[in-house]
Amino acid sequence: MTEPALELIGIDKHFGSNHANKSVSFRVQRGEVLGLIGENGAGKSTVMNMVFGYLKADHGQILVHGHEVDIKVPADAIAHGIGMVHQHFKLVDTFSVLENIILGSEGAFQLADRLALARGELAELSKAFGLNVDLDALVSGLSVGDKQKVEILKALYRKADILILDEPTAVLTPDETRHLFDILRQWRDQGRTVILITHKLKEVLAVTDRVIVMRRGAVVADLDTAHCTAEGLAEHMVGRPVILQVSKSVAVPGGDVVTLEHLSVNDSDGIPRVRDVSLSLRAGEITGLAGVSGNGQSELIEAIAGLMPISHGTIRFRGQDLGLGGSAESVRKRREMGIAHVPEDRLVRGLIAELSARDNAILGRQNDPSFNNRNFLRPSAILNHCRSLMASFDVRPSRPMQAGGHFSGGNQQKIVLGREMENAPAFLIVGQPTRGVDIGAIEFIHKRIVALRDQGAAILLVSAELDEILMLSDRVIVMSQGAIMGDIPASQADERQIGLWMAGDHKVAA
Amino acid sequence: MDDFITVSLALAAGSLRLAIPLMLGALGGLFSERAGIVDVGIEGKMLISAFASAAVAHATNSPWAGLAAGLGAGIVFALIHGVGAIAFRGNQVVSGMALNILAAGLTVTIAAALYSQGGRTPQLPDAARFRGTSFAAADGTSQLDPALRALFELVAGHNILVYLSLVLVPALVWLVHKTRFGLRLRAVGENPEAVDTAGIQVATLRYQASIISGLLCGLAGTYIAIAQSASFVPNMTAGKGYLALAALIFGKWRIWPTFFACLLFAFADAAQSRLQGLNIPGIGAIPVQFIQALPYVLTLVLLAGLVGRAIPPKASGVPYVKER
Amino acid sequence: AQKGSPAVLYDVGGRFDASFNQSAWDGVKKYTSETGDTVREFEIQNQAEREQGLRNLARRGASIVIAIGFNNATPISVVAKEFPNTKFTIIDSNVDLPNVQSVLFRSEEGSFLVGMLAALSSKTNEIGFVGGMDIPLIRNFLAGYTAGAKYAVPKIDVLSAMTGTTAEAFRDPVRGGELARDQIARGVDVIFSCAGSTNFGVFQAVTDAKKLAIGVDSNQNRLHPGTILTSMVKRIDVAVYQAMMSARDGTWKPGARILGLKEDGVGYAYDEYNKPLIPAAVLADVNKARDAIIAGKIKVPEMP
Amino acid sequence: MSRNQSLPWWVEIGVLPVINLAAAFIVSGLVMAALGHDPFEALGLMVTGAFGSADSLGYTLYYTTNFIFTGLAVALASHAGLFNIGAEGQAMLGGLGAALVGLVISPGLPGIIAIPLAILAAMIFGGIWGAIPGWLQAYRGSHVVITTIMMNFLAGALLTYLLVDVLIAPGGGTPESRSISENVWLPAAHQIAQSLGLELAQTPLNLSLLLGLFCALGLNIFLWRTRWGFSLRAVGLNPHAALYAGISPSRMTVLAMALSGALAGLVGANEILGAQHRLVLGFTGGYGFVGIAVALMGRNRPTGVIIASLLFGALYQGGSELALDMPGISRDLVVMIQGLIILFCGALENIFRSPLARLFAAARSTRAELTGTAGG
Ligand SMILES: Nc1ncnc2c1ncn2[C@@H]1O[C@H](COP(=O)(O)OP(=O)(O)OP(=O)(O)O)[C@@H](O)[C@H]1O
Ligand SMILES: Nc1ncnc2c1ncn2[C@@H]1O[C@H](COP(=O)(O)OP(=O)(O)OP(=O)(O)O)[C@@H](O)[C@H]1O
Ligand SMILES: [Mg+2]
Ligand SMILES: [Mg+2]
Repeated sequence: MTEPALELIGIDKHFGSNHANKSVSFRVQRGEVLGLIGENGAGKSTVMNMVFGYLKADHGQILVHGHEVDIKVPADAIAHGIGMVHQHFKLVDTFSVLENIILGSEGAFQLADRLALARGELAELSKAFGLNVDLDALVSGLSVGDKQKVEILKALYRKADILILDEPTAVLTPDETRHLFDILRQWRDQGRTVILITHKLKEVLAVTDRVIVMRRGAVVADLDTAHCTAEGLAEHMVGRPVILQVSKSVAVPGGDVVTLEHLSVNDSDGIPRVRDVSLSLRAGEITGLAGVSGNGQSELIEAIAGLMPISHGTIRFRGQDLGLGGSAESVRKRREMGIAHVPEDRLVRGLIAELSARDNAILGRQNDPSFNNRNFLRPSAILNHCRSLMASFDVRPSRPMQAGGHFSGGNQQKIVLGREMENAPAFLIVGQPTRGVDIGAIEFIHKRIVALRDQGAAILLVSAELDEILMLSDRVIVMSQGAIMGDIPASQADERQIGLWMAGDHKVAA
Repeated sequence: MDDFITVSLALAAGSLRLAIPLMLGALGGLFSERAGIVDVGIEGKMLISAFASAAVAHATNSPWAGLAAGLGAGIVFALIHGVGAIAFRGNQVVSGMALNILAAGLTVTIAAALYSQGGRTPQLPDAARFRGTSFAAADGTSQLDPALRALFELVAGHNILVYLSLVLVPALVWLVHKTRFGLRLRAVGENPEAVDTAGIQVATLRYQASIISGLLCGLAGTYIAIAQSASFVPNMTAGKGYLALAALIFGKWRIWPTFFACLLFAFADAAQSRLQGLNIPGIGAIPVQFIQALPYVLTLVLLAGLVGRAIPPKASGVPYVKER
Repeated sequence: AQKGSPAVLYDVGGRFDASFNQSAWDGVKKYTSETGDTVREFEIQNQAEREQGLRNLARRGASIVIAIGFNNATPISVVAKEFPNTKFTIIDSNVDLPNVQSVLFRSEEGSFLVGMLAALSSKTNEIGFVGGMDIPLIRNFLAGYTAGAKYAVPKIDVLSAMTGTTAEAFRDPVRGGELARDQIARGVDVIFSCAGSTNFGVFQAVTDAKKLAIGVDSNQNRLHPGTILTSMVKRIDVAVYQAMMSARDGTWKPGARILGLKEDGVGYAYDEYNKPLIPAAVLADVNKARDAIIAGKIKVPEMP
Repeated sequence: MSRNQSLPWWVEIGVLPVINLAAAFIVSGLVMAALGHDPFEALGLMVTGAFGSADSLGYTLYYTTNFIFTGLAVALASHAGLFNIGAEGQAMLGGLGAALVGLVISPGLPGIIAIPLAILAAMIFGGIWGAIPGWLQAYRGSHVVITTIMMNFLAGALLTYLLVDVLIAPGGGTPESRSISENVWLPAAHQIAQSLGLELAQTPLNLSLLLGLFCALGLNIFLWRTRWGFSLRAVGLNPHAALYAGISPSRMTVLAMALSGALAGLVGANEILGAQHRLVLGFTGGYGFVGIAVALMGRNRPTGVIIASLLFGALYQGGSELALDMPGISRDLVVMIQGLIILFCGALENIFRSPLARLFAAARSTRAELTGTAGG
């Protein structure tokens, strides 16, 4: 009983010249929830991926229940009772939820019997843990939150003894997060072991028993959660004091910049996603759009940005009707008018992973005369632009020729934000600005958004993090099922009321 | 009317005969691509198998030995492609093209060296081939009503490989959709990471798929050389591998639709030869070339009008690299 | 191959195509075995190689360069001008230059005779024709074949099909087989096949159905004894052999040589393989027509 | 993997390809030896056959020209994420366009107008033949791989029909047109040399080679120096991001296929205006298909395409000399060698990468250790 469930001794890992893990050693006991935190790129995912056999360590030993094990591939880890919920979904989009869950533990060669069996077991599991997902739904159609639940179910179904969760809460609603933590506590109480990687210090304090802090590949602290504070943890992570609260002056709203009148948007299958939304966004004000993901926020911002056609209503920018949208033309027109857009998913829309940072720095502005004279691009102007963008947004490493996909998530986000904000847009749409970004970077990004507001831009902020919305916005709008449920100045916002609106309970006019 | 029935039945039989190699090649490609390996090399795999089966059938005087050789050659080529794509993470399109060109050169070179017949293999005796029953030839049936004879021809006149292939289609559907292997196969072509983290070896799975692809293309080549024909002739696949690839895409990487796409291509081809010499009153004879172009025009029109966007398996063409 | 020896440039398909290139090769073999000389040979793969190959052969000092196939007409007219002292012979086309000899065959005349044979052997009064590509050369065969068939059996039906529209058409036995099966299903019982190695497919399908086929260019009778009714032979071998011999003994002359029935340049093959298939009476009829054509009493159309 | 196995650039572009090429030749040599031929003699003949004289060099470069056009065509399309298998058909149409100008329009025009007109026609005809599948892909979702294959067959049928029934030289028995008028003939290399007072062997090498090099340069500039190229690559890499950037993926798809077709169409200029001087069947000789290999081996980069084209041009020419000089070796052996080269240099290029990388890593770490101890 005294043997730790999992012990790492001197784990070392290089990616080329990048020393991602430097002799990492720590232990996790049975019946313990361990928090693993650290900045982006600190090496958290890497070390856990090695425990799971997804990556191979250069050096070091892994002990499971006191015995040294040789984990070469995930199958070995699974055999030792280790389960992992990965930071990035490892799901097959074209499969149903059920198929995704049984993949790899199908049992017999023929599927039919096994599927029926699994269906029963899963029904019980979801009931026990309150994880409700339609087992027959296609994964491609699920919201990110539901996908995350599928990943968790996958791990639960395998009855892992040691469960590793890599940022599972990044896309969950507060309620779902609370629920997940209940499950984790249940697990701990059953004598299992949980390792939780997260950037949210609140969560660390709420659910873990012990915290390991990593910085630049090495373990820098091993703490008892009971003796920790958020500020203290943050300082351990970054190596300097961090201000967790955004300091911003009171907004001085100007005139209406964007007005939506009875806006409705259908998706490509004709299903209504946004219903009859009327709204105006004012200069010098941050409007936060809250809601459980999948309730029309994405479609709303895509429609405003011109990427999705509207089925009804009008969008006006400074009084001018922007038309239907849904074409490259409409996107271009908006960009030329001074509408900027930080898309929710940086790797789907915001960046082209294969292009250099330099090229990504003019994505969407390729027609801008400052970057090309009629037809020929101006390489030196573009390079200078990228350099200054990297400097002012603290992009690391500041290497313009590095491929966009080779930057860490937080730095990718800074490139996109920089590109969109640096031109002093009159209106900025910004989706999930800090998803998966570490607290140091969050602090920076928040500051820049407020600064842009103070220059007089209208800003529409969409975030799945209610904390972020409340902290950053001057005004909060809540959407549920495509419609606006509530609209309230941030100073008067109360978390409980907003939670009700998000659940679609009442419609209260503000 | 009787004549119309006869012609239709003969047309159906012809379509079936022409569809078999296309279908086998396309299904071979399907297994490869569903596993995430782009397969431009169907043509090459078919061609090398055609040669191997004809050469071995000639040497042993046994069609079954020929079949074994054909399948073996298909597998060898598929594994060359597999090793390039899986172990060495090479460009899969290049690899496929390389197979096609290599097969074209290698077969003729070896055949010319062995038989000195300009790259052909010697004519196979009947005993060394897979033969169907020709009801047109059978003595007892020559009195038969032509329509009846055509019906016999359609239902029972084919060689064993045709029936084998037809049984294969539902069997493969079962394999892909109802078994563990199929589930994993479909998964690895969409998201190999999901397969890997589920504790399944991506490489092993992909090699297995490659082997199946080699087997099916090998069967296609064998059929062409020692069932449909009686010898290997240089470049005898004559672009069928590319057509099979087209059918696979047409069928959106699904078995039944692909099967029907092959039947459609084959039907258009069979009909084309029967329409030659057609006279349209008032216009006159249609130039042969226009009629020969008909299947292709038909495909284009169908593609543009009916079949929606084809979305390939997401991971196909991308080597699986864990550490990026 | 030493300097001063003859050279041959074969057309696409190569010397073992069991068809017209092979016929040329037969002539080469005969020449080498009789004289002991070596002959330089070249098989082309694409259009550009024609001119290049001819030039190369001429440059290497060939005593005579023989090009097989009508496609070489233009290349020969170019290269022959560059090498006015080299002798050139072209088979199947006419090039009017002082150092070029052109050998042309009246394919329609030979086709006429095999058309008669086909019609007289048919029990169904339906005969077929499979051509490689719809080009004048092939139409020439079809014209003679149809005329001969109608001459022998006026009410006969001739079905014709062409294999394809690219070079593949001449080496697609699978499609050839399918065309043959189709014609057989429609009642045809004799098929004349003029399609390079596509012929192999036609012959096999015809053999499987126990019907009759007619070969082309070379004597293809022995390929499927009992099936090949006859072959419409073009004596390319003779033309090649004679060109080489005449170059060797100094009697070679430029200008056009048109070889028809009269010159024994075309004809139908009759040997031990197909003897059992042709009754004496039929043979007599065909030979009578042959004499009539030679005498100019029957005019054979060149185009359909 | 690639990051772990970084090699010095000069190894990457200088050493590795040579090793791969050598591997292909070794395997070819083994096959040759097994068939009873002397591989060293064959290699020697091939090399001298391709580069040994002005004459053979002329032919090598003439084939190279065709591959440059088709290779660039395939490369351009693949930058837009499109796999153009239709270069063969587009080349046929290009030849048709050039020939029509040469037969119908140009007689009476001065060469300075007629030649550009004919080249333009080749590009337009090829471009249209490429744009059709492009349009079908962009607006009807028809997969460009299928449609370009179909368009190849259609081009063949069209050309055969025209050559047999319409354009055939009057009274001719061969499916080829009469000569195109001389004022559209592209000056051949030996003619240009002659006008400079030099003597060069007569080969079909003509001004098209310069046109090809010019196109390569143009494509380089287009792809990496213009906003059109930027947009085109963006679409090829990530159509969602392209749309987000205000670039229309559909339009870029059509544009890319049209330009790709136009490049392939220029084979028509080299062949019809420069070499054959008449429209003949089969003048495309499979160059369109080899272009796929050329583009892929050239990493879809114009410079790479030029180098790969030269390699394939040399193989074509050297192979044909080899076949002429070594009785018993046919062109098919050369085709096999081509296949092996594509296999080793393209698909299996990483075989020797890991061992080499290990070698260099070892060398580097010993050096680092040495300097490390020296410093410490
Ligand atoms: N697949 C990979 N290939 C190369 N380098 C990698 C790879 N994955 C991670 N790294 C490197 O290892 C370092 C550690 O990355 P890791 O993903 O473990 O960080 P993390 O602590 O999980 O960060 P985050 O909080 O952003 O998830 C990174 O800085 C990166 O440089
Ligand atoms: N293939 C690669 N080649 C070179 N560097 C890479 C490569 N992949 C990743 N990196 C480096 O790794 C780091 C990012 O790794 P990774 O994408 O795991 O980021 P992360 O810190 O985990 O971010 P996120 O929080 O978004 O997961 C960056 O420093 C980047 O420069
Ligand atoms: Mg991580
Ligand atoms: Mg990470």
